[in-house]
Parts: sequence; structure tokens; C-alpha cells
Amino acid sequence: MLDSAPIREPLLEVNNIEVIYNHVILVLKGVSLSVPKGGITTLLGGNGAGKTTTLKAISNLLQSERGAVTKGSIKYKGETVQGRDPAELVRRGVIQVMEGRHCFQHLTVEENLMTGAYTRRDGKGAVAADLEMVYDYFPRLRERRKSQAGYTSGGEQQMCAIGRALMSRPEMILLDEPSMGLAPQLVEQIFEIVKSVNEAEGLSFLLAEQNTNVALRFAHTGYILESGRVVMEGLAADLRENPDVKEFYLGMSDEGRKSFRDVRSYRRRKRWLA
Amino acid sequence: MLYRTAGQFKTSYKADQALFPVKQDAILLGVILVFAWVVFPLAASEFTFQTLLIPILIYALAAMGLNILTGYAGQLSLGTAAFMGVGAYACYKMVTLMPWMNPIVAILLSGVFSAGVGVAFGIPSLRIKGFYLAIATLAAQFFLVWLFEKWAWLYNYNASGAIQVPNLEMFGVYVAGPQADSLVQYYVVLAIVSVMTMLCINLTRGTLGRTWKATRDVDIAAELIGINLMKSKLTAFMVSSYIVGVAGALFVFMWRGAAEPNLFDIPLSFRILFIAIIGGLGSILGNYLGAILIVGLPVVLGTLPAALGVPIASSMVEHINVMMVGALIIFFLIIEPHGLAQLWRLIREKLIIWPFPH
Amino acid sequence: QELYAPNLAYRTGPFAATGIPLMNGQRDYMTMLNARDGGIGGVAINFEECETGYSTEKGVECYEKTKGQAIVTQPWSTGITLQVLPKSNVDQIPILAPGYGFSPMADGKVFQWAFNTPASYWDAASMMLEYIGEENLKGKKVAFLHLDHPFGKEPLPLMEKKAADIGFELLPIPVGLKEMQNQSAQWLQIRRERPDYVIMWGWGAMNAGAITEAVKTRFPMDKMIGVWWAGHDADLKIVGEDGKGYKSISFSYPVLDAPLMADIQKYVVDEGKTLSNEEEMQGVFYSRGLVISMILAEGIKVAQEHAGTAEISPSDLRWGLENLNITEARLAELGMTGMVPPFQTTCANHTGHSGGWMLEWDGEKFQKVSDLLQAEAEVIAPLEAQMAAEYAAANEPWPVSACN
Amino acid sequence: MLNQIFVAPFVDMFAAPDFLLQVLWEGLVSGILYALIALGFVLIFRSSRIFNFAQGIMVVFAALTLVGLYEMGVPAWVSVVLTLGVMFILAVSIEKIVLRPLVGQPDIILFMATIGITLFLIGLGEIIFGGENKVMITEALGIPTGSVVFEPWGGLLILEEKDITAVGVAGMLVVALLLFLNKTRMGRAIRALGDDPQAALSVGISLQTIWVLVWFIAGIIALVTGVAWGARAGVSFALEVIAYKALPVLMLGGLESITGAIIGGLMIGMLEKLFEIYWGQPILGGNTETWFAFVLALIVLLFRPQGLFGEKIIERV
Amino acid sequence: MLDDTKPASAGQTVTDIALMELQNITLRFGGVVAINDISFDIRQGEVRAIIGPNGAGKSSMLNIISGFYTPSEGQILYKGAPRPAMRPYEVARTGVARTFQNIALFEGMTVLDNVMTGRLTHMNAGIFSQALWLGKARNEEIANREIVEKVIDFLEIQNIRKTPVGRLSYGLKKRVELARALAAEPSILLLDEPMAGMNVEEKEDMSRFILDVNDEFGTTIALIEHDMGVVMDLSDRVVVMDYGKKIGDGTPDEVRNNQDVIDAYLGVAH
Ligand SMILES: Nc1ncnc2c1ncn2[C@@H]1O[C@H](COP(=O)(O)OP(=O)(O)OP(=O)(O)O)[C@@H](O)[C@H]1O
Ligand SMILES: Nc1ncnc2c1ncn2[C@@H]1O[C@H](COP(=O)(O)OP(=O)(O)OP(=O)(O)O)[C@@H](O)[C@H]1O
Ligand SMILES: [Mg+2]
Ligand SMILES: [Mg+2]
Repeated sequence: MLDSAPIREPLLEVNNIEVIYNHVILVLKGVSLSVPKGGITTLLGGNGAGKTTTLKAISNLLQSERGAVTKGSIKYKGETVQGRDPAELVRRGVIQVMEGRHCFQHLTVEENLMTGAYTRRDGKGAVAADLEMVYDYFPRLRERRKSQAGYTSGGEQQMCAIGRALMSRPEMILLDEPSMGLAPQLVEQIFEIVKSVNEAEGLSFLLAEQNTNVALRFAHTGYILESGRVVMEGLAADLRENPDVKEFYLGMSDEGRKSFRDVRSYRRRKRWLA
Repeated sequence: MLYRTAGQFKTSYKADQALFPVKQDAILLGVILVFAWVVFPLAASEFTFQTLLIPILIYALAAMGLNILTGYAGQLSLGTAAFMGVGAYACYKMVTLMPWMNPIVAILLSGVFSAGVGVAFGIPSLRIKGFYLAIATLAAQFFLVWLFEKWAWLYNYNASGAIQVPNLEMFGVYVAGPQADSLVQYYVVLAIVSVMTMLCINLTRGTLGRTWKATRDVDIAAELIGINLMKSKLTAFMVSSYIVGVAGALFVFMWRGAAEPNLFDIPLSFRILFIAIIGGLGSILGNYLGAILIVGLPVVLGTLPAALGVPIASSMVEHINVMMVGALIIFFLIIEPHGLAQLWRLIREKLIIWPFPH
Repeated sequence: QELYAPNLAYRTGPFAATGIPLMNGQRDYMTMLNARDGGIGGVAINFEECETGYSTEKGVECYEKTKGQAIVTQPWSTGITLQVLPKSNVDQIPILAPGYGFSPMADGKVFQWAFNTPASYWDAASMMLEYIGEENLKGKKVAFLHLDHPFGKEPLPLMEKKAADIGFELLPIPVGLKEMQNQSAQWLQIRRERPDYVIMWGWGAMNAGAITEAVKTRFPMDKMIGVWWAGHDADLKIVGEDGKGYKSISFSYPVLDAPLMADIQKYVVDEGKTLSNEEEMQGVFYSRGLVISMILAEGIKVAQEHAGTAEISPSDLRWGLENLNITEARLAELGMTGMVPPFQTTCANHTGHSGGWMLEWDGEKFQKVSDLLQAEAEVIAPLEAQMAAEYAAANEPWPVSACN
Repeated sequence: MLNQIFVAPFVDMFAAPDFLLQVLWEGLVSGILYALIALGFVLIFRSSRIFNFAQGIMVVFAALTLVGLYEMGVPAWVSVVLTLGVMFILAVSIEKIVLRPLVGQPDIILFMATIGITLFLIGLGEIIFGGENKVMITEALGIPTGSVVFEPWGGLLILEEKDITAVGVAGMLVVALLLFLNKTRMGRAIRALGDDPQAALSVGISLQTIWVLVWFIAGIIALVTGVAWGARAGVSFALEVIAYKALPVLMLGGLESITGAIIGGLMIGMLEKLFEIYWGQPILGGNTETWFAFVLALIVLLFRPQGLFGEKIIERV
Repeated sequence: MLDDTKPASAGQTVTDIALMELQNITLRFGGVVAINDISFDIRQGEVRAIIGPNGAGKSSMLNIISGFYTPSEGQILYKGAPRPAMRPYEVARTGVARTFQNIALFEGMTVLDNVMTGRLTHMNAGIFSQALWLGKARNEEIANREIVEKVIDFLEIQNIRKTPVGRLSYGLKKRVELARALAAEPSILLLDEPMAGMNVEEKEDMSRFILDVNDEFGTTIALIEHDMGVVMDLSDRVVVMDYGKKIGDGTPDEVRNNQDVIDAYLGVAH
């Protein structure tokens, strides 16, 4: 779909990083990737592959989980981000939407969205306009604007978290599993929003996803992570055509989509493990 | 390679459930026991008994009681000292009303009273959670201390309002009171504390332990998978207060010899909480480590200037001591919020994979 | 060579305010002896402090730490005293608790190792009532404002007995340890009950609290009398002029021109060895500290003479403390005339019952406003004997000496 | 007995209404002071879920610094400014040394850390200021020290002017705080932080800034409290125990609520005084103030587990 | 059923007997009507899916079934009899087990202990026997451990048996949660979005587990899921909810072609 988007200069570069939790658990074993300016890059991989860890390493949120980048470098616009205050990164335009809908439970939906604009200095009017924009993207949020976020449904919370990130007027969003727990048409809708924001405002995305199908449809480039290593990378279109990706990530067999009923426990070995 | 677990296979679930599935742990424990039962008693001076060995054991026991409640069942308690007080006063009343009673039996029975009081003050935990629950335990804390002060029957109407441990003998040996020998008291404490530790280990690794931990971690989910929260919380209060009560009785009868009501005031509760937390919530071993640190540290710090020949006024030593304890608490919380026991666990993990870094 | 006479001091914690001047006085006296006379009988005194912060637990730790070499224990709190009292028989170390501790300790036959020289709490209570006068008490109401702690409860048995004997109404009003700074409830009660006198058994932060509340409630200051630990200059300075008329019983009195003070100035202050300051040194508590150390020093001296050696043992010191005879003449020799009344101890009488003076706050400092008052021995002695016997019975087996 | 509990106290109240008013006034004043301490707690709790036990010692520390500086010859108002400076440095150091490394740890760990801070400050404070009771520099600060006397119904009601001042200042402080929390961007950030620090970090709320700010405000509140309490009974480390009194106030009012802290403080202040005077002293031997507040809070919590004004605990699965 | 001594009722087919019937359920939170007069049944042995947009009230419905919420109106028939008001733990003891939308594992315990908690309803040794680790407590521990090990084998999580669950990745946590629910040997298993946050490979595994549980043990399953592929492939019948109301009920094919459902939820036909 968008696979042919031109590869522009890299906005974010992750260079061979290693992450250790608690001083003992080695999770990332040398991950490198780059996100081009104005591109949508997706990070695919199974559970525990290290997607979230990668995103947190970038946004410097690892520290509070007793994790640390022990090797390698991360550069945003050519400058090292390690050791910086997460808030500073937000000010410079990188914001993360965390996995698992971290909304402020006791704040109302609207207050949640407003916290997204915390670092902004461009006046009330601009913020209010963006609030309207977010409400236009997510009409459901408008309905529930006065409810405490803690009492909204899972999907509503996810929208709230994404809306909150948009409120900061970022240049780059690190989006961790936006589709998780969302109804299909919402997933579609959210990815449409990602796409339109990307196109309209030139926002770059780094998108960790399990929903490979959707992710590869919308992204320009992709990386596949397994057990803390990048095992495959390339243009989304190419990845979609790769037979292994097809079988293991898209659930397609040669005859088209497999039914979940027919899955056997025996599986072909992944080629890159060979 | 000293600490290798590889090669120690378990062939039955029974073996897997043995207390020390790793051989090295069992050896280590053996060494500690030899020290506790043989080496220390032979080597220790009166001062060591009175300021280190006996109090460390008793504090560790009290912290263990608290740990059951706070560390395992997740119910924050700031009233430990008051429950210790209940144990101590119950024991005092028993031995003065029934002087023929065996002192050890009295000590073990006194826990029953604090268990009862503990359950009563635990009832609000069914509705109140987190820090709010602390209020219930604080109410117990302040109300009970007030009661110890006002209810003259508890201290046999004596003029000072303090209780004084009479000389108590067992098989012709004084075990409590001014005439009792420190060595004897040490052995009594060690025996009781060892047995209680064993029981605690059993309780916490079995069904009840899992019930408590489930209640602690996600109480809603716990209830939804079939745990009766009321029962779980109240048994935690009961077991915890029992142990704490016994620790209180030991505290006064085997160590202090006398007690005023305000001995059981909140600073003591905090002290025990420190021990439990620095040692590690949800760990049995941690209570000992915490007690060694919190009881031992000030003693060591206090003797340090003299030993080094640095002339510092003792009040200054004390100020510095208070500061150091405060700073060390923060320090230990920072290096390992889950306590010394967790630190030990991490060291073990490192040892297991040693000499490889990961 | 030195004599190890540690002091379980408290310069920290909620009672530090009253503790510090006392500790300073005690310390300066011993420092002075060491500097001027080279100690006592030629042996220097090691007057080390072990900090307790008034905590019983720390106190016991200090006791255990020091008891190996120490010739004396100065526990400095009623709680610690109660704690170490039963151990003293076993450890055989004299406890010196001047003006505090357990009043029945006066009975030397039962409490062979404990000394509350020169006066006990019951002495204090008795003298306070005597000062007010029986005729002024009959049918009146006396509020007894006290710390809710063993210390505060000490005089109750005697007060109750006197209330019954004389026929006044005794109204005990306890102040909790946590309420020391916030006594409005107690003073509202006093306002409601309108007692004729307030007798105060306060300590540490409680005193300042009580005195400010009294001023605020407009309780007549001259009807308020404190025990000797409630007569600290700094506590009264908070209210200054408004505190005029407040009284405190005392077994000591600062005599600023006494020869001793000159020696302290010369050997301690001028040498820069004091921890005190000029203002504090003029106060009642500092000079009481001097007196307390004097008692210990005299005990050591008597013991040395008796034992025939300068390096005495704890038992020798016990003998010394049992045979103190502080006469006017001896006080003059010590340069302490007027700083403490004369008194004498015996094997059976460990208090000495020196008597005391009533001091009154004149807006700036305490003034002596009475002649020497004496406690009623005939009331106190039987009570002492009775309670001492009860104590011994409760702590069977408890050795009792015959004293002959 | 029943008469003593249910009749006599009310008869007493009726018989001496001026005295009743005095009791209520005294209760009100202590209540305000409890509330002030509780305010410091609430602010910190809201922003970080830290149950700041050190608020009590901060009160002592602030008051001692003020008095200490004044005794060194610094003019009163300059001392106030310098003391605020000290409180700011304290806030920065606490944030840097203690809070930052402990981000995201369980509540109880942070609670313990604040007890660690308390111990540290006690030791440090005693080294710097010594343990003596100090006189608050009430007059130098221009706080009136006289008293207003009314004679209602021929009785006597004494209101100390410094107490009246304390009540007034506390009131203003509360209004200011409420406006700050609910109407400003910072206020919203403070509340967000309390809910989910990770998420707050991720939207660019700087923990450092907010925490320093919050601890500094708590320091200002501590200074006000210290002056008010110190004016009543002098300043010494014994004051630290009043921190305990703030606990039931907080629980009763709700840990997150400014209004709750105030109303809780007043309720506890007045009710405990009434209970002590009319029930505690005549029937129970007095000193019921040590526990009454806790038991009262406990009873209220049984009906409202989040306190009167606390945020409802959201329970979902 | 996991017990070797009992014959496994493998290959059990869907019956017509309703295991649970929900009748006119309404649930209100203050002013919000989360569920509005919904009735449907769950038959013995079937896989029943509940789908609907976010906030439709699906989780709330599951909460009602598992006793966490009490319906404002309506009643539940379980195994043919009306279910009286019960505490959630009592409901669990009648054979209802569940997993949670936002994983609710006991983070402080190992995987093994977590799964063992699933057996708590089957364990009843007294406190003294536990404290002394004697007789009953010990035997019970071993017997239940064996059952738990079977579940662990079944779900292929042997290698993480002794790992604290806090360290697991999301997907493994979900599997552990399933294990915990299975260990209780429930009559009805409620799964709230068991496959959220998984990739296809993992969904395939999970599907296989769900189907196997259903086939081999005959456990009735009620399942909420947003992945239509999964829902359509696995379920026997589907209820569709929207804004608290029921807008469709039937076989996957019926639902797939229901215009209301397409409008409200699917967006495009699947
Ligand atoms: N705080 C932590 N402490 C220890 N280990 C952790 C921690 N967080 C994550 N891990 C481990 O790091 C590995 C990678 O986790 P991560 O959350 O990055 O995976 P992921 O690719 O995002 O998976 P998912 O799709 O399930 O979210 C996992 O094995 C996990 O167990
Ligand atoms: N405890 C509660 N208090 C108030 N409102 C609630 C509560 N629980 C749920 N709700 C409301 O009820 C509605 C239904 O929520 P529910 O969680 O059941 O949705 P859902 O269908 O599971 O959605 P999702 O697919 O996003 O998980 C939502 O609008 C939610 O805000
Ligand atoms: Mg992830
Ligand atoms: Mg849901």
C-alpha cells in the first residue's frame, strides 16, 4: 500500500544495543534499527521478543524498571538520547504510548488528554484545537470526556492513551501494541489515524505490534525481533511476501488463510533458526 | 563453580518440595545452626548475649510475625509493638496468677491472647485496604498502649505501672527474671525461635502461604479463583499476631526483664517494620538478616569510635548513629527494594551462572 | 590508672532539653576534679557518657556495655532504673539515681545496691505539701499533673495517703508522652475543676507545655508547684514575666559565687573543656548536675578511705555511698555551701533525706523562697518499708540484708 | 453508668456553655494544626503516592532553622526567607538522593524511605541545633501575642491572638493550594503523577521538577505549621510526634483530598477534645486523645473505605 | 478430569443442555447502564463467544457470570437451578474459572505457585497439619502438584515452572493464567480476550489449547475475543453485544452476515 514510500534520512538510529534487567537478565542482545523521518516503521515479534524493551530503551523509561542499556547507542536526530530525562525527549518530540493502556485512572478522560499537552508552550488556543482534533479522531472519547479513565472500557483507555500522545504534538511516536484489545474496526481506525497523521503532519512512527497483518499493511519498513535479536528486516512489502513471515506471522499457508481449527502442533522450522 | 545447581536432579515431586532442594543451601544452614547452637554460646560474652544474640533472635521472630501479615498476606501493619505488648502482658498475668505454670508453656500460650486481639483488629481489613488499613493497626497500637497504662489489673496494681519479670524456674534452673543466666535464656529463645521458624516456613510454602500471597498480589483475582478473602486475611492476622505475641513475651521475659507500657509504643513497631522490610518482605530468611542489620548496626557503630580510638562524645555518636541508621535504610532500599533476602537471591543467581556474566 | 564511672546520659531525644544542663554539670564537676586534684585519691575519673536518648532499650544496652569495668551505674531515667534494679543484685554494681528512680530504694536493706541520694520523690511530694501547709490544704482540691509514665506515677502512693490524712481532694491528671506539647485538654480540665493548687510532675518537653498552658488559662502561677525536674530555667524563660510566682521544690540551688564555681571556671571553662555556656551555668539544673557528681565523688572518696586503696571495686563504692556524711563543714570544704542541704546515708537509709528548698521564678530566674524543708519521715518510712517488702516478695528469691 | 455516658456530659455542656465554647475553640485550633500537617502529606501523596512520614520532622526542622538563624542575629524576616531556602535545598536533596532512585517502587518501600529520612533529619538536626527546647520568635515575626476575651453568658472565653492568626493563615493556605491543584497545568500533572508515574514520565511530565516543587511546598507548609505549633509550646524534637496525629486526619479525610485534610483535621481536633473532656476524663481516666482520633477514623473508614473525601478505589478486572 | 483415575470424556460433543442461562440481565453503575436486559445461554460443552465493540459490556457480562458484579436485574440459572447471591469465591467453588482481560497473575509467586493457587478450591488440610508439614497437608500437596504438573505439561510451560511470573512476557503470562484457571478443573471456563496482544503463531498455539481443553476435558468455554478469525474458527455460537444490548446471537455464519453486527462491529464482512 505505502510500501513504496521513499526512504529518507534516519530520524532515529538504534545501534547494537544490549539491555539487562536487574543486573542479571539479558533481554536485548544487540538490536539495531533505524526509523526514517516521516516513515512508519514496525517492530514485529512474538511475546517476550523484546519489543517493549526496545521502545523503553529509546524513550529512557527503562530506568524505573531496573533495566539498563549496557551496550550500544541510541541516537535521535544524531544526538545520543541515553541518560536524558524522558521529559526532555518528549519536549524534543519523541513520545511513547505505553503497552497496556497506562491512563491516569483518577483523572477524567479530558484531563488525561490535557496532560499530553504538558510540555507544550504554544498557548491554550492551540491545545484546545488539538483537543478537538483528537475528539474528531475518537468520537467515543468525546462522549466519555467527563468520566474517570479508570472506569472506561479497555478500548476507550487505549484511545485515550493514543489521543494523549497526539496532544503533545510530537515528531515521533513510539507506539506499543496499539491494537491490543481493540475491536477490529477500531484497530483499522487507529491505523488509519496513524497513517493520516503520518501523511498529514509528517509524524514518524515506531510501532511495536503483534498484529502483523495490519502492521505490515500500514508500515513502510519492518523489523522482526526474536529473543532479543533482529532476525529479519526490510520493506514491509517484502516482508509480507516472505514465506516464513507468511506462515508464522500472518497465519497463511500456501492455500490461503488457515483456520485456527486446523492448526497442528507440528510446524515447519523457521528458516532463520536453521 | 562453588554454587552449582546443575546436576542436582529431582526425581519426585516430594524431593522437589524438600526444604532445601539445593545441596549447598542445606550445608550452609548446617553451618549456621552449628554456630547458633554451639559456637556462639561458647564464645559469647554477657554483653554479646544481651545486646546482640538474644535481641536479634527475638526481633527476627517479631519481624517474622509481621512478615506473615505484611509480606505474605499484604496487609500493612503499624501496630506490631502493641501485639507484642499483648503477649507480654498476657504472659505476665499468667505467671503471676498461676506461678506453678511452666514458663515456656506460658510464653507459648501468651501468643494465643495476642492472636485473639489481632483477629479482632484484623476484621476491618475486610473492607479497608492499603494505607487506610494502617489506621486499624494504628488504632490498635495506640489504644492498646493506653490500655496497658490505664488498666491497673494488667500490672497487678503496682505503683510504677510497669511490669517486672519475677524469677521463674524450670527443672531447677532459672529461665527468667533477674536470677536467670543469659546462656540459659539464649537457649530458650533459640529453641522457640527455631521451632517457630520451621512452622513459618511450612505455612508459607503450603496452601495457606499461597492463599496469602494471592490475597496480597491481586485480591480481586484471588477471590475470583475461589479464595475466601475473609478467611485468608483473618488467618494471616491470627498467625501473625500469635508469633508477634510470643515474640513480645520473649522480649520481656527472656530479655528485658521489665517493661513500661510505652515500651510497646510505635517506635518499636517501626523498628520491626524496618527489619521486615530491609530484610525482605515475603521472606523468612530476610527477618534474620534484617534483625542482624538493624539490631547489630547501632551496637557496632556505638563501639566503633572507642575501638578506633577516635574521641567523639557519646551523644554525638548517638546523633550520628541515628543519622546513619536513617541513611542506611534509604541506602538498602535503593540498592535492593526487596530486601537483603532478595540480594542474597541475586547473589545466588549470579553464583549459579558464575563465571559467566549472564 | 583510672576509675570508670560512666554516665548513661541523654543529650538526644524528647527529654534532651532538660537532660543536657544536668549532664553538663555532672561532667564539668568530674573534669574539674581531674584537672585540679588529679581525680580522687590520686586516680583519675573516667566519666564517659553512654547516650541513651532516655530510651530504656538503649539504657540497658549501655548498662550491659559498661558494667564490666564500671564501679557505678547512673541510669538517669526511672524506666532504666526499674530495668537494671533487679540485675544489680546479680551484677553487684551500685545504682546511683540522685533524686529519681524508685522511692522505696531508700530502704537499703532491700535495695542493697540502689541509691537515690539525697532525696526521693516521696520526699519531694511531702515537702511540697508541707510548704503549702496543712491548714491551706484541708478541704481543698489539688490537681496532680503528671507525665503518664513510671516517673510521673511515682509520688502517687504518698500523695494519696496524704490526701486521706489531711482531707484534700487529689485529682490526678495524666499527660501522655505524645501529648506533652499539646496539653490543652489537661488544662481545660484544670479550668473546669478549678483546683486550688496544681502540683506538677513534669519532665522534658512537658514542662514548657504545661507552663505556657497555665499562663494561657490564667491559672494563678503562685499556686503551681513543680517537682525538681520541673524547675528548669529554660522552660520558664519561654513565658518570662508571665511565669512569675511559679514554684519548684529543689534539693539543690545555684550559688554563683561559691568557691566551687570559681574552680569550675578556672579548671574547666577557661581551659575550654566545658560543653556548657554561661547562661546555662547559672541555672538550677547545671548546678544540680554538679551536686550529683559531688555525691558520687564523695562516695568514691569515702570508699577509698575505707578500702585503703584508691582503686576501689563496685562493692567498695557501695560501702562509700552508704556512709556518706555531707555536713555543712564538708560542704564548706567542697566550696558548695548552700548548693545542697547537708545529709547522711547509712546502710539502711540509702536516700539520706536531705530535705530541700522551695524555689520561685521571679520572671528571670529561680529564687530560694523558703527555709530548708524536711520531708515527713514518719509517713514516708513505713510506706517505704512496705513497698520495698512487696517488691522483694514479687521478685523472690530476693536477698535482703540485715545491715549490721 | 448509662447516666454517666448519655446524660451527664450533655448536662455539663449545657450548664457551662462558655466552657463548651472554649473546648470547641481549643479543638478547632489543634484541628487546624493537625490539618496543616496533613496538608503536607496530602500534597506529597497526591503527586507520588508517597506516604510522607517525614512531614513531622520537616515541621521541626523548619522551625528550628528559623529560630536558629534568628538566634544567630539574622533579622526575623530574613530568617524566614533563608529558612525557605533551606527547605528548598532539602526538597532538592530528597528528590535527588532518595526519590529518584526509588521511582516506581511499591508504596511501602517509599514509606519506609521517608521514615529513613525522618531518622536522618533527627540526627542531623540534633547535631546542628542541639536538643534544647527553643522559644519560637513569635513577636519578632510580628504575630500578635495577646488574647481576646469574651464573656458569653457571664462566663469566660479566651482566644489567643496567635491562634486566631494560625487559623487565618491556614485558611488562606488551603484556598491557595486548592486553586493550584485544580486550576493549573502543574496541578493536573501532580495528580497524574500520583496515578501512574510511568505514564506520566512517558508524556513528558518531569518527575524531578514536580517532586521538588511538591516537597518544597510541603516544606513551606511545614514552616507555617512549625511557627504555629512552636508559638504554643516551644520548638523541640518532641514536636515530631505530632506527625502521628496527622495520620488519622488523613485517613478520615481521604489521602488525596485537600478538603478532606481540613475537614478531617477540624473534626478530629474538636471531637477528640469534646470526648476527652466530657467522656474521657470523667469515665476513662483521661488521655484518650492518644487513640480517639484513630478509632474515630477507623469507624468512618468502615463505612467509607476511602475516607470522607478520598478518591474512590477503582476496582475492576 | 485431569485426574488419571477418572475416564476422560474425550471428544465430547456439544449438547443441547444449557449449562448456564442468563435471563434478562441488566447492570447499572450509577447512571451508566453497562448491560441492558440481555438474555442468552451457554450450553454444556460448547465454545460460546461474546463479541462486541469496546465498552459494549462484554467484560461486565463475564464479571456477572463469575460473581464479581451482581446484576441489577435478572437472574442466572446454573446447572438448571437459579443461582443464589454468592460471593465470588463461592461461585468459583461451583466450578466457574476465568482469566482476566488485564492479566491478574500473582506477581510475587512463581509460575508453579500461581497454577497451584488454581487448586486451592480442592485443598483443605488444616492449619496445624500445614504448619507441621505432616500427613494430610503433605499428601495433598503432592497429589495436587501432580495435577498441576499435567496442566503445565499440557500448556507447554514446563521450562518456566520456577520463574517468578513478574519476569514473563505478556503472552506467557496469558498462558499461565489459562493454566491457573484450568488447574481448578472447572465446569465452565471464562476467557476474557485470551489472545489479545499475541501474534498469529501464538494465537495458533492458544487456539489449540482452547480447543483441546474443550475436546479432551469437555469443558464449556465462554470467550471474549476481538480477533474475528479466532472467534469464527473456534466458537460454536456467538453473542454480539453493543452498548450493553444484545444485537445478535447465533452460529458464526449467522452472525457474520447479520447486518446489525456488521454495522456496529465488524465494519467489513469477515
Ligand atoms: N522489568 C523486567 N524485569 C525482568 N525481566 C523483564 C522485565 N521486563 C521485561 N522482562 C523480560 O524481557 C523480555 C522481553 O520483554 P518485552 O516486554 O520487551 O517483550 P515484548 O516483545 O514487548 O513482548 P510482548 O509482545 O509480550 O509485549 C521478556 O522475556 C521479559 O520476561
Ligand atoms: N466498575 C465500574 N464502574 C463504572 N462503570 C463501569 C464499571 N465497569 C465497567 N463500567 C462501564 O461499563 C461499560 C462496559 O465495560 P466493559 O469493560 O464491560 O466493556 P467491554 O465490552 O469489556 O470492552 P472492551 O472490549 O474494551 O474490554 C464501559 O463503558 C465501562 O466504562
Ligand atoms: Mg510488549
Ligand atoms: Mg473487556
